[in-house]
Amino acid sequence: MSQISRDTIEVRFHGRGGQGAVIASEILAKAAIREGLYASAFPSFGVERRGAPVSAFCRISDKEIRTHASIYEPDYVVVLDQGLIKLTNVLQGMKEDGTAIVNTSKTAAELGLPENTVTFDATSAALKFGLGSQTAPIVNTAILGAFARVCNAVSMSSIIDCIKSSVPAKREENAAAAEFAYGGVA
Amino acid sequence: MNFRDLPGMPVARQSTESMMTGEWRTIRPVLNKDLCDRCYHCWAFCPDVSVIVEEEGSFPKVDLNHCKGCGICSVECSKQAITMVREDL
Amino acid sequence: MTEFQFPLPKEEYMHPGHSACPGCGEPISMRMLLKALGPDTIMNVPAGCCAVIPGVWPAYSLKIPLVDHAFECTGAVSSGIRAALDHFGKDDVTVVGWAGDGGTADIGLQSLSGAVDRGTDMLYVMYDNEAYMNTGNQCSSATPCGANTTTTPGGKSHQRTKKDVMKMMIANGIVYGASLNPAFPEDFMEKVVTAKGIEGPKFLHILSPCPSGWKFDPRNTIKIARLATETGVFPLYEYRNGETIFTKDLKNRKPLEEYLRLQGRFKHLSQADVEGMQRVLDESIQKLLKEE
Amino acid sequence: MIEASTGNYAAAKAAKLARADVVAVYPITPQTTISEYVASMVQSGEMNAEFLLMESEHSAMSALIGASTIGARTFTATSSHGLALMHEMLMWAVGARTPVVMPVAARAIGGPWNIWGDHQDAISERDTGWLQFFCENNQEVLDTILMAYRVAEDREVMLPAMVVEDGFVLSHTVERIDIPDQEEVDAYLPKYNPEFSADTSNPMRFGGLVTPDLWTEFRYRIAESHEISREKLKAAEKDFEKIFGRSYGSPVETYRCEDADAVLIAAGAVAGTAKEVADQLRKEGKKVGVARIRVFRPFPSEEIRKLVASVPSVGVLDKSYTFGDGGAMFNEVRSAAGTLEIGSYIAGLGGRDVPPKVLVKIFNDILKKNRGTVWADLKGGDLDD
Repeated sequence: MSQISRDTIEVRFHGRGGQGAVIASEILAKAAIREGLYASAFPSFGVERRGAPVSAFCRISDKEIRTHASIYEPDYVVVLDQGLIKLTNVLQGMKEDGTAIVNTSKTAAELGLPENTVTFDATSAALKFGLGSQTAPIVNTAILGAFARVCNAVSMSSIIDCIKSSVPAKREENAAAAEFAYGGVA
Repeated sequence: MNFRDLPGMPVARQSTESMMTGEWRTIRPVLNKDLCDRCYHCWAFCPDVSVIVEEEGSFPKVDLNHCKGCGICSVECSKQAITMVREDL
Repeated sequence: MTEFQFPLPKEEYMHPGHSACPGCGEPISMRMLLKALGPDTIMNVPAGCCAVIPGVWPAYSLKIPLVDHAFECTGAVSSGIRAALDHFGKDDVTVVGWAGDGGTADIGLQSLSGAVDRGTDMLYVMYDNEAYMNTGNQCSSATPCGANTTTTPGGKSHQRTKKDVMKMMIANGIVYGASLNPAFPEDFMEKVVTAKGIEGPKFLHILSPCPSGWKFDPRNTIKIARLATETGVFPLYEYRNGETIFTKDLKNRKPLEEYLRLQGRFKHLSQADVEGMQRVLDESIQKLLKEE
Repeated sequence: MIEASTGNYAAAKAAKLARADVVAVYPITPQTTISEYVASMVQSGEMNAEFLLMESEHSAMSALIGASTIGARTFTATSSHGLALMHEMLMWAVGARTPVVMPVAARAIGGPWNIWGDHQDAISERDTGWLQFFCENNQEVLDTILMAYRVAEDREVMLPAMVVEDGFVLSHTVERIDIPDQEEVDAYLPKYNPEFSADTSNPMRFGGLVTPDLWTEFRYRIAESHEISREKLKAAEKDFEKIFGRSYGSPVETYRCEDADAVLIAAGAVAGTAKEVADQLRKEGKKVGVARIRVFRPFPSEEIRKLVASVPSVGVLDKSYTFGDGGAMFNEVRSAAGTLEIGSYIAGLGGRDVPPKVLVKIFNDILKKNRGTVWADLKGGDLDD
């Protein structure tokens, strides 16, 4: 039994400290709120350090969100770094009809992930638009574009607006990376 | 006084003049006007605001309701015009 | 002795009937300070004699607003009062934080340092009776070497030198500092008036003899205060713009013994102890004179 | 205006909308961003306040007591060790009748270190005399700060107020909130206008030395103001609803309690999760409800007594523990209700998430009328799988 009403969409982001997973969850929530929906976004409140695995959460609903607990059975899992797949069970608790969006240049099968996995090379997209460096690409906006293609709860235009108003630098480049990703996901 | 008479905040605004600290005194200052040259050191150094100089040039007086009898005036008097006298004498 | 006619402004900002012990040095300095500052003054005081002296509720001995607060926060409360006054455009009001040596040199040091660091436009006064007098004469970091207190019984065990809060405050960034002695009213008044005219954090160190703690005849309060300066125990100086200027002669000093022998807190000292203390004092004053 | 806002952003916005005159801050996780938001609003000119950087929370509260005495509306925020350090001045603010309003991003207190949320810090200040509000969401954080000023500064109340938001769970969670217009807030919240303020044209002493002769009477007056604040708060919430269209059912919000077999009493953000769980359990035929203590000080004894008398079984969830017997809130409830037939549940300490499944277990336990203290999410404890 899921104790959360299915009217609510729950998203869990996995990333490394510094990749922008927390910002991604907040941009998604802001975009939902901009569209008149209810949303909440929060990080896993750990002792966060650059490079260390972090997760962040986002709930989206057309009703007031009263639950103030972590997300255990997400509808969507967004993985910003394919290396995390080896470190943690990123798919833990994901609903049977859920979808995982993974930043990788490989296919789901190559990574040993189930069929309901969408892959997208957000790292290449980020670098294409000059976001971060080869060693530390900032992939959060690109992967949000990919997410928007898979989950239509929030419109791409709202996400783009929120990227432009939320990211601290390179606003246009971030928006372009998201657009590119949105168009690039099969 | 009962609780209804207290102000909404603990503000104190009644002058301490109603406190008769002269009762603490065991010795009191007595001025010899023949010696006093009205330097007013007694007035300047009085911790108890109890030396009264009504106007410049007049002899200092002691407010016996409040003077605690410390005797600083007698030591600081430039002419040794003040002596401290036992209250019961 | 300074000769002066009607030495202080006549206006009184203190009522008689307050609760100080007979001969207490604190109200003498408080009275002088307020005469120098005038009525546009708001003061804040922590725990200590200064919280008891103004009287028992509902009686109050001063003719300026006074804000009470806990022991360790004089600097912080001054900052808050200043901020509110500034916000309401009342920058002509002088804010005075008035605390004892324990409330300043010990428990209140952090808060004082913070207020100076913030640049709070205030006059911070440490009235120094050289121990926790309100609780019955316990040793503070301002208690002089060798003094008997209830926590340094016998006195001899107390070999620490007095904490130099002024030096700390100079390093902290005060715009004006001065030592004040109520036995020298003109010097006292001049320094307060000077301090009032400078914007920023000012620190005044006032010597405040305590008849019951120092164990002397209350009539000698001013005499002892005067000797403290005349012997060099409590030099009078002004600090401003990186310079320290002595406002009373330090070269021709009376023997320290005259000061010590009037006070019961030093009565256990042997002649050799006194001579030793005189040597230490002479050395420190030589150093001071070189710094000037 | 609808915005995405963390609890801390909401709290800072509330300070600005309330037109706080003097703000004094000292950083501590998870409160820090409140101070940062206020700093940037003051810096940009959006907020017209004196902004004081303090050297400790003790000093922050001290400065505000001074500023409040001058007649300034005052604001600070803290958490955990900071609140504990303030303790002395919390007491002072009450005795001095300085209506400081302060959000507390509630957090565990060490040692050992734990920076995460629970209610131990705020609940440990229950004897100070502060009005204490516990919020369920970020909207409520903003709204409650405005209401808190209204009540705290009422001349018949004159007490400081603490607005508790769960550390991280609200302080750092982005939620949808409606930020009211300044004009509306101005209409709701008049300028602070105390009967007495430190003014050189009318000198008096704020505080003084009060002897045994009158101390009891001063303490009684504080207790009396607490009583008066109950009605003032109801009125403040009513007016708030008129202007802003929102209300919170102060002091105790009941949710599906009317016909309930079991009611969980809780405070803070966890009450929201409990409402969702109650809905779910009702679908399964279990008649459960939630009562949320929104106002913890003054304690809503009358409301709680009536509630407990009307429900077959009640349990209280505390996100703190009082070393004596059960949780602090549980003890208050039991005392008000006058019955021993209440369960005490301890959960969510030091940032441990309180997920629906733990609340399901608690509800089931209340339905079984188990009594005593249950550490509901203790590994190896009574309710562990």
